[in-house]
Amino acid sequence: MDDTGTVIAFWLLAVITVGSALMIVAVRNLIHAVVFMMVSFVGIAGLYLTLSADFVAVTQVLLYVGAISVLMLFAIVLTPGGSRDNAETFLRLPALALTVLLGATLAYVAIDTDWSLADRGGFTDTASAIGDALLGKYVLPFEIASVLLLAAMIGAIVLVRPEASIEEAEE
Amino acid sequence: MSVDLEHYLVVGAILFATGLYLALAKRNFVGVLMGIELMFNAANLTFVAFSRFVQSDDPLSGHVFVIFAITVAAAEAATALALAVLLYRVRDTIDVDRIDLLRW
Amino acid sequence: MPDIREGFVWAIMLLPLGSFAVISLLALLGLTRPPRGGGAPVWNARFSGHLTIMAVFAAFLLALWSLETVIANDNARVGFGAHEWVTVGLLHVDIGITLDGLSAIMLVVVTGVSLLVQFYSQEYMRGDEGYNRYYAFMSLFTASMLGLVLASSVLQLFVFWELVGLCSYLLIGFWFHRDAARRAATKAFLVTRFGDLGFLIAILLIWSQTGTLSIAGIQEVALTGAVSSGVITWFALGVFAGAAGKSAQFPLHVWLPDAMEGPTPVSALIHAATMVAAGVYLVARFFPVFASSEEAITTVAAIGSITAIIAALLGIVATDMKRVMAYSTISQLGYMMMGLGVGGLVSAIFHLFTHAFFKSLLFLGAGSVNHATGTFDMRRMGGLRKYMPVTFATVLVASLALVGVFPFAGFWSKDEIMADAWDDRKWVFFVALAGVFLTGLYVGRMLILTFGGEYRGGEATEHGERHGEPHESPPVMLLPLLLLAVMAALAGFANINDDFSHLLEGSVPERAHALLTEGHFRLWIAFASVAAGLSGLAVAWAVYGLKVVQPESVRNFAQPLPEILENKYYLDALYEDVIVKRGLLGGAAILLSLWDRYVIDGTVNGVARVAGWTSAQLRLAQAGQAQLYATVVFLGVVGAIAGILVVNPP
Amino acid sequence: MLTFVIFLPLAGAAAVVLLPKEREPWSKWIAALVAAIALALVVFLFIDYDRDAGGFQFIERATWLRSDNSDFKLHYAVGLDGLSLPLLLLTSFLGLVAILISWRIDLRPREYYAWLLVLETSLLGVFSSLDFILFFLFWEIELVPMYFLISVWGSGNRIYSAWKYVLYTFFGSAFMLVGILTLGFTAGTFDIRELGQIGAIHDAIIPAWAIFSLIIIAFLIKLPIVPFHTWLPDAHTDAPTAVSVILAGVLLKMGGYGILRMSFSIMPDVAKDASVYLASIAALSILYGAMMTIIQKDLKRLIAYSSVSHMGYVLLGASAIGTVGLTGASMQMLTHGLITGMLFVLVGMVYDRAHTRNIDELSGLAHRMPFITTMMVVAGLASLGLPALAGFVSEVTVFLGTFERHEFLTTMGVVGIAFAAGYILWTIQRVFWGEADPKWAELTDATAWWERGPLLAMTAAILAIGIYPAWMMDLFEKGVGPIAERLG
Amino acid sequence: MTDVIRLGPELALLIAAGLIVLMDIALPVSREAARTKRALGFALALAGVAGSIGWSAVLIAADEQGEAFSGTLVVDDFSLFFNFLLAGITGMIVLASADLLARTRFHAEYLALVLASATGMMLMAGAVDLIAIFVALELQSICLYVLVGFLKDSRSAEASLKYLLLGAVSTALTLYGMAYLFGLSGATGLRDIAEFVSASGGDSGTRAALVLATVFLAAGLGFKMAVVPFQMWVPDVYQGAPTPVTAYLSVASKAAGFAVVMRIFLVALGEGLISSDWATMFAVIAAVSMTAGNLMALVQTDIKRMLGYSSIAQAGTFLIGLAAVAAQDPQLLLGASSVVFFLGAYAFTNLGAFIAVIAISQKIASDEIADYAGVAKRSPWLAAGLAACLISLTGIPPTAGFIAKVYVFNAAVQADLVWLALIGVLNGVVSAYYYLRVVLNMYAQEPASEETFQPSLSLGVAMAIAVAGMFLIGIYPNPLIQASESAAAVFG
Repeated sequence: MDDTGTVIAFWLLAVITVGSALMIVAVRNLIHAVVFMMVSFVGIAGLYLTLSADFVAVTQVLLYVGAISVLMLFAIVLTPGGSRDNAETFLRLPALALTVLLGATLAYVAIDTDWSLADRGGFTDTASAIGDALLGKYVLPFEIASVLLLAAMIGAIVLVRPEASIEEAEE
Repeated sequence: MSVDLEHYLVVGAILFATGLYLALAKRNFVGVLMGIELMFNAANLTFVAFSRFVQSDDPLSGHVFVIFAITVAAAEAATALALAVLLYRVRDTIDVDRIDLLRW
Repeated sequence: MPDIREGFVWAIMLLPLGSFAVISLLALLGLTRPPRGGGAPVWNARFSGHLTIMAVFAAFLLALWSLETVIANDNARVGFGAHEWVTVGLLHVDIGITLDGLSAIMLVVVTGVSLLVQFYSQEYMRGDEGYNRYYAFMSLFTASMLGLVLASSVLQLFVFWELVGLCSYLLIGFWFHRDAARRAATKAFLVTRFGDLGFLIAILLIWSQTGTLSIAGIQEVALTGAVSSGVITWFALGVFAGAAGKSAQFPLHVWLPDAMEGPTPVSALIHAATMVAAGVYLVARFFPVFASSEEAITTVAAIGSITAIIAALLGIVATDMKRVMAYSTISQLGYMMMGLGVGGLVSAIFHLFTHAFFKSLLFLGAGSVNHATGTFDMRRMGGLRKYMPVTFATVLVASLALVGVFPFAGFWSKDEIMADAWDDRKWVFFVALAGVFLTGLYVGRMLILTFGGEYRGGEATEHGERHGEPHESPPVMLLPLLLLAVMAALAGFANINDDFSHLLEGSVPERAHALLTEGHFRLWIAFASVAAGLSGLAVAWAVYGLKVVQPESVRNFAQPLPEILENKYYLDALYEDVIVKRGLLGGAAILLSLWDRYVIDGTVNGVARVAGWTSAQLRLAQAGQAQLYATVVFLGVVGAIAGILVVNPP
Repeated sequence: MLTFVIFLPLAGAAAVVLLPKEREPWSKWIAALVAAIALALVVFLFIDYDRDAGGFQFIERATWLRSDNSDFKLHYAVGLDGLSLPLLLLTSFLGLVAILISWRIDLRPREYYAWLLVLETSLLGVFSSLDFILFFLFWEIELVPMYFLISVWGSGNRIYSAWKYVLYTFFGSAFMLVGILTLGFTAGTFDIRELGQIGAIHDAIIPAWAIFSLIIIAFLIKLPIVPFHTWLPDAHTDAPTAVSVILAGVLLKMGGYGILRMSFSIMPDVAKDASVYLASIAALSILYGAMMTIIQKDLKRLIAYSSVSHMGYVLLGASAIGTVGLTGASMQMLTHGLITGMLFVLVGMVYDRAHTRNIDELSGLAHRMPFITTMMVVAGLASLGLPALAGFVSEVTVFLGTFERHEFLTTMGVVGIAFAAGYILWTIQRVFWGEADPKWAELTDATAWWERGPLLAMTAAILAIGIYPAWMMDLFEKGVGPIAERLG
Repeated sequence: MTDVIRLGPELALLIAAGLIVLMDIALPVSREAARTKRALGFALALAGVAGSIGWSAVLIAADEQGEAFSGTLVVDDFSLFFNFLLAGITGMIVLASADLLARTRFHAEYLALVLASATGMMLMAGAVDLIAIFVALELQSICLYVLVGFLKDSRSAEASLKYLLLGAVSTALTLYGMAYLFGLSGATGLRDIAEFVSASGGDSGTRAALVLATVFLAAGLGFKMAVVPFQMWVPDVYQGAPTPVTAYLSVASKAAGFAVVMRIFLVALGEGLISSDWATMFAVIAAVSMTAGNLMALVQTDIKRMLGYSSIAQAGTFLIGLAAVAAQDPQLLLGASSVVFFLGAYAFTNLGAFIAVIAISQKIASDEIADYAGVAKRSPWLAAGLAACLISLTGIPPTAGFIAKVYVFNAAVQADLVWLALIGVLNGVVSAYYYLRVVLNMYAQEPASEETFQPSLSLGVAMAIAVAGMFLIGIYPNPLIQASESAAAVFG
């Protein structure tokens, strides 16, 4: 992809994404961290666009930015006694070492590998193609995913609703 | 100057590593969850990048995968946050490092 | 008379065995004890005695028949076939009968002495609660001894060899409630078994080298030189170890004096006349083998000599009448070994023959004395000549025979040994002569202390009755004494015209005759030995009878010899205290048990403990922190990638 | 028929367990009846065995497990030959004895008898198996009843001892399993008769000696051979009497049987090379065991250590690599089973009455219990190898067979019997003889039929073998003959 | 239509789950209705299981095998085996949960979640496309997260947290690994990936990436299999979760994990250089898992925690079979079938053990091993059943555990892994200690109270089925052997 616009967009988005991801680590306030996370997710959505994955980008924004982040905020609000300082545990140094090691490994592997690249342009109209796939080839995962969402919903309810006393339950 | 597959992969790698750090080192359960979501996103980015660049009979299956991954992540987040609420109720904390009643 | 049939020869052994079987079966069925409701037991104990005596008597008659058969066959071996007992691969163990001069003489001696002793025991053991047991064991012993004599295969011989040891053990420990008796029994068995190890190894050696276990076959092999002389020597030494154990030869003689804890008739039969002579018989049986090896035969002579002297010396200091006789027995067995050691098969067996009579007579006499006084301690006897004249007379005859005074039996046989020694190895002759002197000394001392002087007391008998004045024993006991006295006086004439010699020579393979020493009667030797014996008696008379010098001053003069003798050369102390108690029980076994407990078991338990410890440490890794777990997961991931890429780089 | 015999005790066990609680007293009768029938059937097999034909007879075979993907096949295959038949007889005999002498057990009797019967099935199975895996199966099953019997009905430090027993055995069988699998993979079969035909193993995935070692470790532990012996004294000491009887009488023989049947007949080449090492540890075991025996204070422990010593003769005989030695070794298993079984029965009776097994506390028991003493003397003498009793026959056969190959080591073994005389006689001297101790004035002799019967039967067997061993020896020779032939 | 027919077993469970939820909503809330609802839900769940099993049988009878849903799902002997196994386990778990259900108001939700996760597991065994595998994996995971925390007390919630956290991390790992696999091969179908792997997999250009993907997948799925070092959650979660759920985790979830690992590794990564890499990796993991699991179990005092550690060790033992796969064809199948067989045998044994633990612990109100003292006197049949299961776990005949041990070590030996087999059998010795210690406690110790007790009917039935099955496999293993071999033949 030599298109200058894309190149600039990539670098910009990459910096935003990675930068805000790092900010999640750095900030001392949990709410701020969530905000940075949202920024990072948006950046990723942007990167998807540079990869001509428009449908995925939309989904990303809807679900991550729209749903998950909000859920997290809710969770933070609902647990007022939890630590708000976004602090690290005693595992900070080992985690750091491990992270650096693993990140380096991943990056090395990514760069070192001879990927069998296809000389192919960007996709056009991914939405309908994906829609076809979801209801065609991947209808089974699609159905499973719907069961999964249902199950998660039931599960969340079960977890959050308090267990009534026996008498109450048998009313 | 061009942007290649490797660029995206490296961004993904960095995101994955950052997420991992969050997951391993953050005290608050929500912080940990953020790390995990970041790791998912790193994987998703990698998928989409591969879809775009590598030889494939069905390059869009990468996108499909990501759709499912995002769905799954949402479901998982919902469950996890419900659990956070539950935990807060029974333990008065959601600091992961303090939840160590079961051990040894 | 017709030749004896094989079945009858077997019967010699099986009759007493049957007696044993009947008595023990009755005992196991509980018929020998009073029934539960009370009253007399079904089987009166006296019947056991009668049964045994009848069996042994029948065996005695058959033994005489066997002897007659051998003589009628020109003293040659009577051939009977062998019977298969066990066959495994190349191992053929046959059982059969050896009937020749040697075994026939032994048969007669064993059954004869046994008969008299059983007869005597009826009175001696009267009222003992182990009466049935006594006769059962005596029957078993007689049977085993006869089986030993008759065996045609060395393994068969070994079987009976061990069985007589067993009977000896059981009878020494007959009064098992006595501490001394139970100790003595165990000691006797263990010491003889120690010798038997050599015997067993010899058997293993000879079988592995020749593949035969038959006695005749082994003799044959030795004479033809089919195996190396080393094997022959080792075999002979192994056999001699067994013989030395049973025949109480130095250094394995320590058990016999203690064995006197058994009832006196037992001592008379087993520890004087028969079992202890089995060693001599064994060496005689393998005489061609011994004679083929200079080393072996020299060992026999040397051990015999040492034994004869040291035991005689011990006899001088012993205060227990039976012990004196026990030492005397050891000493005389030493003589027999000496005889064999100088090639005098005939003289040795002849001495065995005469010794059987006079020594069992001496023991039975001692039993009679004990019956009267309740003690064997000579310091508490004295003057018994007056109270028990018959006993005194018979014991006197036996003593003279023992010392070798002409014309009693011992004179003839001992003289032959000395003659053989003079012809073969002169140093043995001088040892023997010294021995005769010592024999005279202790015999004289014993006679004087027991029968001379005044009565000094006495105490309860072996089995508890208490006597007042000493009195002569009843006829049932005296009859055997008298019969034995006749034999002790006259048995020496059996070989006056070499009948005995021819009988025995017939039992040695033709080819081995050259190995026999034919000692000729020499008048000066006869005089010398009689003189030595008489001078021994005289010295004893002088010291203990006339008290020319006080025994105490002799004792003080000879120090430290008496002390050494009283402590039996410290051999018992060496064996029991040093080797067994300190070395084995206190040392090696303790060390081993410490090793067992702390090193071996410690390792086992240690492994368990280490596992437990590791477990306790490892579980600490499971610290409960979820993020720690995740960290470990990623460590694993990185480790796995690194591992694969290091082991198998792209 | 054979299958029926093997599983009959198991069925009996089921019957006993399913008895209702109020019928508990029946359990011992059922158990005894079942054991007696099993014994009768084995006697029938013993008589029915065609000695002239030799080889394996009464074979029953069925495919048990079949893998289509590989040549992994397991068979249920049982059969008897001259080696296993006498051991089967011993097992069923001691099985009955064990039940009779536990006539007075009152702690959970149903379970107790059931476990005894299960144990019997597993032992019968071990000796009859013609498939190596089946053999291993029965070998392992035996652990369970033993574990329960020792830990529940034992005395003293029973739990520790049960552990030790189980873990030791399990440790050994762990190695054996790998050995068996490797062997089976190499040979392509687990059938013992077919394994007996394979030649030298050359190109296995691990060297032949390694396979041999893996397999024989289990047997050496079971035998047991120094230094793998420490489970034995503990297990013996703390097990109930009947279990000690079975343990000493039969269980140890599994080791010896395994050595002969598996290690030697399947890998003769390795066995030949290893014979000198085996003989060395055998001699070591004999002397070590004997030395340890002498200083024991506990009667059961004493006999246990004497077993260590006596089982050394089995290995010694086996290492002779010849018909005579192997026959002697197998004979020794049988005679040791009878003799030591009897010794344990007697010690159990003494313990039941005196409530102590400490030699220092006991003395003069002969006054109170003449019958037990007599039997003790008989058994003791048999144990120390007195001729005309069973022990002598086997030991002397072992010696005769081994001497040629291992002169020095056999001599060491012979020295062991002198030790045996020492510890046996010394024990009898201390425990049974001596002054009547007023402390023991109330003891009673063995009078009940279930006490006297087994003892007399064992005595009769010991005498019968001792006086005319050929009736057993010929059979054993038939059994080990082919093995010796393979050993060349 | 074929697609739906082939999905029948899973659908049966899903329909049952749906009906249960609907029924719960539809029926009124009242005391009587609660009891009815509980009974009805119980019956529906069992009916669903029965339907699933029946449908699987029909599929076999009708020879209705092959791919479905455009090659994302396959019905073959392997997936059918797991259908039976997982449905059977689910049924047993439902039976075993009866007592738990009586104590909660969320019984319908509980059953629905169990059935949904069972569906996920079945799909894991049948899915042949990474996308389907991923979604199925997540379906069962999310259901299990909730089930683990179902008691909603402090311990249960903590267990759920740990399970979720580690599970989510593992999912991320899996996803990343799948992404790389996709990047390398350009496909998500296992067969297509296999084509790439056998054609060019492992050449120096792509090897690092392939190794990375393999390790990530192994790690992500290792979480499900519970092998070292991905096992850390196991003891905590086993201890904290409701016991029926623990049983479910230890049997079904593990079986599904192994099923999916076998699918991916044997089909997609089964050829080329990489297969020897992961075989070695699994061999090492197996050795470490067995050793660590057994060693740590030694000093445990809580029986559920002890069983947790023991299940780590067991998982290590299964892995031996996978490690043995690397060799040539026939051995490959033996290794695979040994895993399958072991899973089947282990299911009965472990279920039996857990059901007994449920029944006993509930009555004595403790999970402490020390409190099991004398249980044999108080409840002879339960004690006998538990003892039998523990003996089977130890690997002593005539139980399933013995045959499994022989079978799996045989596979190891045939694959030249004698060292691994040795480690395995020696670990068996270690495991004997902690398994039999429980038996010892029950039989050789005196009980604290003489009061006797009986299991409830459903527990008793479940227990009887498990123990009977365990002995049946131990005595006549052939049917299960045949089944697991034909299942493994799928990979031939």
